[in-house]
Amino acid sequence: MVAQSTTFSAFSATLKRDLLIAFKRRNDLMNPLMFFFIVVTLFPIGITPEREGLREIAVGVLWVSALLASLLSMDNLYRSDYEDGSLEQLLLTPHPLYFMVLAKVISHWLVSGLPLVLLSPILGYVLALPAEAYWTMIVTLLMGTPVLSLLGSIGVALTVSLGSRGLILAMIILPMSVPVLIAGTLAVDQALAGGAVAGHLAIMGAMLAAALSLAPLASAAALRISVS
Amino acid sequence: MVAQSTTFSAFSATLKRDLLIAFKRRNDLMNPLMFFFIVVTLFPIGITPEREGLREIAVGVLWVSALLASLLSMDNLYRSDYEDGSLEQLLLTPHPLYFMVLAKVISHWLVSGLPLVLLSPILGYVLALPAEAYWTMIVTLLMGTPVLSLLGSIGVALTVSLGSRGLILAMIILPMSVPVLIAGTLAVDQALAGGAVAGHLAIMGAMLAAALSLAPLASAAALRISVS
Amino acid sequence: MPATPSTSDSPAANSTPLLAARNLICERDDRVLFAGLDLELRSGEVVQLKGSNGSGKTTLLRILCGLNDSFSGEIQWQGRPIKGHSDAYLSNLLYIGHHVGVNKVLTPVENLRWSCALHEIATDVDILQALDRIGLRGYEESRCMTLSAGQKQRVSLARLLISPARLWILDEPFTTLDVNGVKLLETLLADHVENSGAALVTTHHNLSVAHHLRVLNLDTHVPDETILQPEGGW
Amino acid sequence: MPATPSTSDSPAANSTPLLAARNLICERDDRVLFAGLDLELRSGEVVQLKGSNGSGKTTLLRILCGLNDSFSGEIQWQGRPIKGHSDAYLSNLLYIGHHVGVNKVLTPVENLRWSCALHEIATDVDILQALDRIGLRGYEESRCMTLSAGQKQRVSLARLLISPARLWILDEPFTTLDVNGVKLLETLLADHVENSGAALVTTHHNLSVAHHLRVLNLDTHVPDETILQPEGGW
Amino acid sequence: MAWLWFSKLGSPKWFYELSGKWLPWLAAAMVAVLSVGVVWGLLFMPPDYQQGFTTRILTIHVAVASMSLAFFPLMAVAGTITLVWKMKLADMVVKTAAPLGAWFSALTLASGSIWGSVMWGTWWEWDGRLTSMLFQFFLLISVISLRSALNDNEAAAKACAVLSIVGCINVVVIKYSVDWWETLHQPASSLSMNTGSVNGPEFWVPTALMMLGMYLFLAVALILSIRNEILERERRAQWVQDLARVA
Ligand code: HEM
Ligand SMILES: Nc1ncnc2c1ncn2[C@@H]1O[C@H](COP(=O)(O)OP(=O)(O)OP(=O)(O)O)[C@@H](O)[C@H]1O
Ligand SMILES: Nc1ncnc2c1ncn2[C@@H]1O[C@H](COP(=O)(O)OP(=O)(O)OP(=O)(O)O)[C@@H](O)[C@H]1O
Ligand SMILES: [Mg+2]
Ligand SMILES: [Mg+2]
Repeated sequence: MVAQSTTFSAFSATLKRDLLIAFKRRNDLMNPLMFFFIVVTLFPIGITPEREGLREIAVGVLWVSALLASLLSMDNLYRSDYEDGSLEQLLLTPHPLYFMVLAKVISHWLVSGLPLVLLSPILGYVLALPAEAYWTMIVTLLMGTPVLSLLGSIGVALTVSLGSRGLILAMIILPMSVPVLIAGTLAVDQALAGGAVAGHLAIMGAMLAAALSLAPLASAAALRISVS
Repeated sequence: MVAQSTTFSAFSATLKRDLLIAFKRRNDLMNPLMFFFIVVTLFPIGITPEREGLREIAVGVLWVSALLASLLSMDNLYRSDYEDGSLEQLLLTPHPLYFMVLAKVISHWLVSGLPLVLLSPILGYVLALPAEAYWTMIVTLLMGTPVLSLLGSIGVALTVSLGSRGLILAMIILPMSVPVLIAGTLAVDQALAGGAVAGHLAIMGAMLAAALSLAPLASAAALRISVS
Repeated sequence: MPATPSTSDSPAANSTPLLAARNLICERDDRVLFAGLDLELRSGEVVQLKGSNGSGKTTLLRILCGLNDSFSGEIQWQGRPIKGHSDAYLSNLLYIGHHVGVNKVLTPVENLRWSCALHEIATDVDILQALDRIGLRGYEESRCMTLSAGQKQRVSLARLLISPARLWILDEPFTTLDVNGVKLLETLLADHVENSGAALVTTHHNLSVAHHLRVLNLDTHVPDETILQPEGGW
Repeated sequence: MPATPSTSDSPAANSTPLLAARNLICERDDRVLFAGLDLELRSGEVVQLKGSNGSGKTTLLRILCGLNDSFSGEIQWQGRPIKGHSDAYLSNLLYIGHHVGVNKVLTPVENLRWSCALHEIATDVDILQALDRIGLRGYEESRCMTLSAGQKQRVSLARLLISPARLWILDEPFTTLDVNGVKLLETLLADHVENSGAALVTTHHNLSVAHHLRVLNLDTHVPDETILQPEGGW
Repeated sequence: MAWLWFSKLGSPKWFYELSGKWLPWLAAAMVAVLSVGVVWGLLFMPPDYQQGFTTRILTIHVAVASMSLAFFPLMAVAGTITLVWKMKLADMVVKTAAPLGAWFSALTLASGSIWGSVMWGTWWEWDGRLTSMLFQFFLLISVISLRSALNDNEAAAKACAVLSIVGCINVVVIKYSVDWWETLHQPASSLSMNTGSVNGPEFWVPTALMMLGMYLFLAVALILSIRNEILERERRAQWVQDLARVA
C-alpha cells in the first residue's frame, strides 16, 4: 500500500516540474532576458541616443521594461496546464492549493524574474544610469519583480480559460502593478537625489509580504473558477 | 452536386470568420486600445510627468507602445486555430494559401491595428506632442502598423507549435520591426524639425508594399512547417 | 428504469456506500441536464455511466469530483459530505478526464513523477514498472508530444497502477485505446474492485467486467422540459 | 498477410485507383514506423486502417493528406502525383483528424460556413439540414465551447453531409460518439462509397459497412528493426 | 432568524417587490436634493475670490469624484457575498455596478479635466490622482470585458467577484497618490468641511448637497438596473411570467 505524500513533497514536486519544463523549453530561460534587453534598447532608438537624454529616462525605462517583460512571460504560467488538463489534476490534490500555486509562481519567477534582475546592471550601464543608483535599482527590482509575478498570477488565473488573453490580461495586471512601479522608480530617484531610500524599500517590503500571503490565495480561487 | 468555391469566396469567408470571432470576444475589440493606452501611461509615471520632459519622448513612447501593443495582440492570430485543428483545415484548402493568410492578417489589423491609429491623437495630446507632428504621426502609424502585423504574422506562424510563445515571439518580431520603428520616429522628428517628410513616407510605403507581397508567403510556408 | 440502479446485486449492499450523491440537479444555460439524480457507489462496484452525447456524463463526473459546483444537491464520501472534508475525499480519488493531463514537453516518467507526487509517494521504480505494464516500454524517455493519441492516454492510465486511491472516476478512458489497451484496462478495473475499490466510468462501448458491473443511463433520466427546441430564430 | 490488401473483391479492380501510395517509408526519431508500404484506394471502397497504438496510423493519414512530408515514396491521385497537382487533389479530399477543427467561440453554423467555404459553396440551408441530420438540432446557435465532446465531433462530421469530396480520410471519427452516432456515421460511409466515393478510416472498433470494407493492418507490417528497446539509461 | 432574513434578502423576487416600493421615494428625494444642489452650486454660490466662477464646476467634480471612489469597495463587498453565500442578488450588484462605475470614473475624468483646462491651462496632467483614476477606469472596463468574455454565468460571476476584490488595491492608490507624488492635484484634505478660510459653508454646503444627491442617484440607478437584471435572469420564473401577463 502506497503512502500519501506530504504537502511539502507535493510542493517541491510541482516546483521541480515547472523548472524542468522551463528548462526543457530552453528558450524560456533566455526569453525574458532577451525581451527585456530588446525593449530597453528600443528606447535609445525610438527616443534619444544622447547620454544626457538617456540618463533622464534610464530608471523609468528599466522599470517599465521589467514590468512588460514579466507581463509577457506571465502568459504561460497556467495556460499549457489548463489546456492539457494538468490544472484539473493540480486542483484535485488533497494538499492546500496555496502552496501549489506558490510553487508555480516561485519557479516562474526564478526563470523569468531573477535573470532580469541580474541583467539590470548591464542595461543600467547601457542607459547611462548614474553609478550611485545601481544598488537601489537592483534591490528594488529584486523586491519588485516577485510582486509583479504574484499579481500577474492572479490575472492569468482569472483569464486562463479565455480564448484570447494577451490583452485583457494586461488590462488586469498593469493597473495593479502600478504601485510597484511608482515605489520602485521613486526609490531609485531618491537614491539619485542622494536621499535615504529606507522608507521606500520598507514600502516595497510590505508590498512583497502582502502579495506573498494573499496573491496565491486569490489565484487559487481564480483557478477553481476558471476550471469549473 | 455542390460546386467548388472560388478563391475569393474562400478569402472573404476567412475574413468574415476572423472578424466574427474577434467580435464575439467583445473585449478583443477594446483590448489593444486599452493596452496601448495603459502602456503609454506607464512612461509618464515611470519617467517624468512634466510636459517638457514628455514632449521629448512622446514620439518614441507612442511608437514603442504601438509596437508592443501589436506584438501582444499578434499572439492569438493562429494560436487557437492551431490548437483546435482549424489550421489543418486551412492548409487543406485547394486555394492559394497566400490569400487565406492575407485575410487573417487583414482582419487582425482591422481589429487591433486600426483602432490604435485612431486613438493615437488623444495619446499624442496627453504626451504633449507638439501640434505640427500630429498628421505625420497618424500617417506613419497608418502605414506602419500593417507592416507590424504582417511581420508579426511570420513570427507567430513560426512559433505557433511551440508551447511557450509570448516571448520567443517578441524576440522574433521586435528585431524585425526595428526598421519600421526607426523610419516612423525619424519621419515624425522631421515633421517636428519642420523638414520634409515625403522621403520617409516613401520609405515606409516601400516597406508596406514589400511586406504585403512577401510576408504572407513567408507565413504560409512557416505554417506548413509548424503543422507538419 | 429507476434513477438509482438497484443495488441488490452489489457485493456490500448494507455497508455505507463509498460515494453517495443525493438529489443532484444541474442545468447548463437553462437546459436541465439531470434533476433529482441519486447515485450510490459501494466498494467492489464498477458503475458504467451511459447516455447519448450531451446527456451530461462529463458534467456529472466533474461535479462528483468537485471540479464543477454549478449544481444543487449533496455529495457524500463515506457518509461525510465532501464539502467540509474534501482532503479525506481527494486523497482517495483518482480522476482522469477528456484531457488526460499529460504535459507535452515532459517524458512519461517526468509526467507521472509529478501527477503521482500530488497524491502519493511513488518511486521511479514504481513508475517505470507501471509504464512497462501499460505498454509504453521504450517510450519512457521520449517527449510526450511525440507520442500518439493512444500512447498519451496510456501515460495517464499508468497512474491507475500506482495510485492507492479507492475511487476511480474515468471519463471515456477507452478512447483511442487499441484492442489490447481495452482488454488491459478492463482487467485493471476488475482487479481494482476486487480489492475493495470502486470505479465510475463513462464509455459508449459495453464494458466486460463480469459481475461487478452496474449501468446508470442518464438518458432514461432526463426530465421532460429538456426536449430540445431549435434556439436560433431561423 | 500481404502489404497491399488484395483488391480482387473491390468493385472496380481494373480502373486506375483514386488514391495510390507506393513504397512509403516513414521513420520518426529513428524509429521506423512503416517501410515499403503500398496502398491503393478505389472508388467504392472503404479501407479501415488498423494497428496498435503508436503503429503510425495518424502519421500515415497525415502523410497521405500532404500535411506531413517527413517520408519517402510516392503518392498519386487518379494516377497523377499529388506533389505538382495538389489542388486537384485537395478539392476532392476531406480530412478530419484527432483535432476536429471546431472553433470554441463560434456556433456550429458559423464554424461550418467557414470550413465549407474553404472547399465548396454551401448555403445555410444545406448547413442547417446537415446539422439536423447529424443530431445537433437545437444546438445550431450555441457556442461550441458549451458543447460536449461528442457534440463537437458531430459538428465536424456534419461536413461529410455537405462536401462533394470523393475521398474521405477520417482519423478515429468514432471517438466519443454514442451508439446512434456510430450507426449514423456507418450509414454515411456506406452511402458515400455507394455513389463512387472512397474512404480511408482509422478506428479500433470493427466497422460494419458490409461488403465494401477492406482492412489494412499496420502492425503486421512493421519491419523487425523496430522491436522496441528501452532508450533511457535506467 | 437573522439568517432567514438574510437569505430572504438574497431572493430576487423579494428584492424586486421591496425595491418597487422604495423606488418612487428615492427618486423623488434624489431629484429634490440634486436640483437644489445644482442650482445653488452652479448659480448662487458666490464666486471664489481667487478661483473665480470655475469653483462651481468643482462642486460637481468633487461630488462625482468622491462618488466614483465608492464603486470598487461596493463591488468588493458584493463580490465577497457572492463567493461566500452564492447570493444571486450580490452578483447582480457586481454586474450592474461595473458599467455605472465606469461612467462615473469617466465623468470624474471629464469634469476634472474641464476644471484642469481652466486651472492648469491643460486638459491633462500626469498627476497621481488623475492617473490612478484613469486606471480605475481601465480596471472597471476589464471587469466588464472579463464578464463578457466568460461564457458560463456562474464562472463569470465568481471571476468578476475576485477581480473586484483585488481591484480595491487601486482605490488605496487613488487615495494616497496625492501624497506619494509631488502633485498638482488638490490634497483631499482641502475637502475637509471645517477649513473655514477659503471653503466656507457657502462652498461646502452645496458640495455636500451634490454628494448626497449623487449617492441617491447611485442608489436609484443601481436599483433600476438590478431590476432589469432580475427580470432578465428570472424570465422563466413563474412570478415574472405573471408580471408579464399583467403588463
Ligand atoms: C479620485 C478622484 C478625484 C477626487 C476624489 C477628486 C477630488 C478633488 C478635490 C477634493 C478637489 C479640491 C476641491 C477644492 O479645491 O476644495 C479637487 C480639485 C481638482 N480636481 Fe479633482 N478629484 C479627483 C479626480 C480628478 C481628476 C481625474 C481630475 C482631472 C482629470 C481632477 C482635476 C481636478 C482639478 C483640476 C482640481 C482643481 C485643483 C486646484 O484647485 O488646483 N480631479 N478634486
Ligand atoms: N511529432 C513527432 N515526432 C516524433 N515522433 C512522432 C511524432 N508524432 C508521432 N510520432 C511517433 O510516431 C508513432 C506513430 O504515431 P501515430 O500518432 O501515427 O500513431 P497512431 O497509429 O495514430 O496511434 P493511435 O492509435 O494512438 O492514434 C508513435 O510511436 C510516435 O512515437
Ligand atoms: N461550459 C458549459 N456551458 C454551458 N453548457 C455546457 C457547458 N459544458 C457542457 N454544457 C452542456 O452540457 C451538456 C452535457 O455536456 P457533457 O459534456 O456533460 O455531455 P457528455 O454526456 O459528456 O457528452 P459526451 O458523451 O459527448 O461526452 C451538453 O449539452 C452541453 O451543451
Ligand atoms: Mg463527455
Ligand atoms: Mg492516431
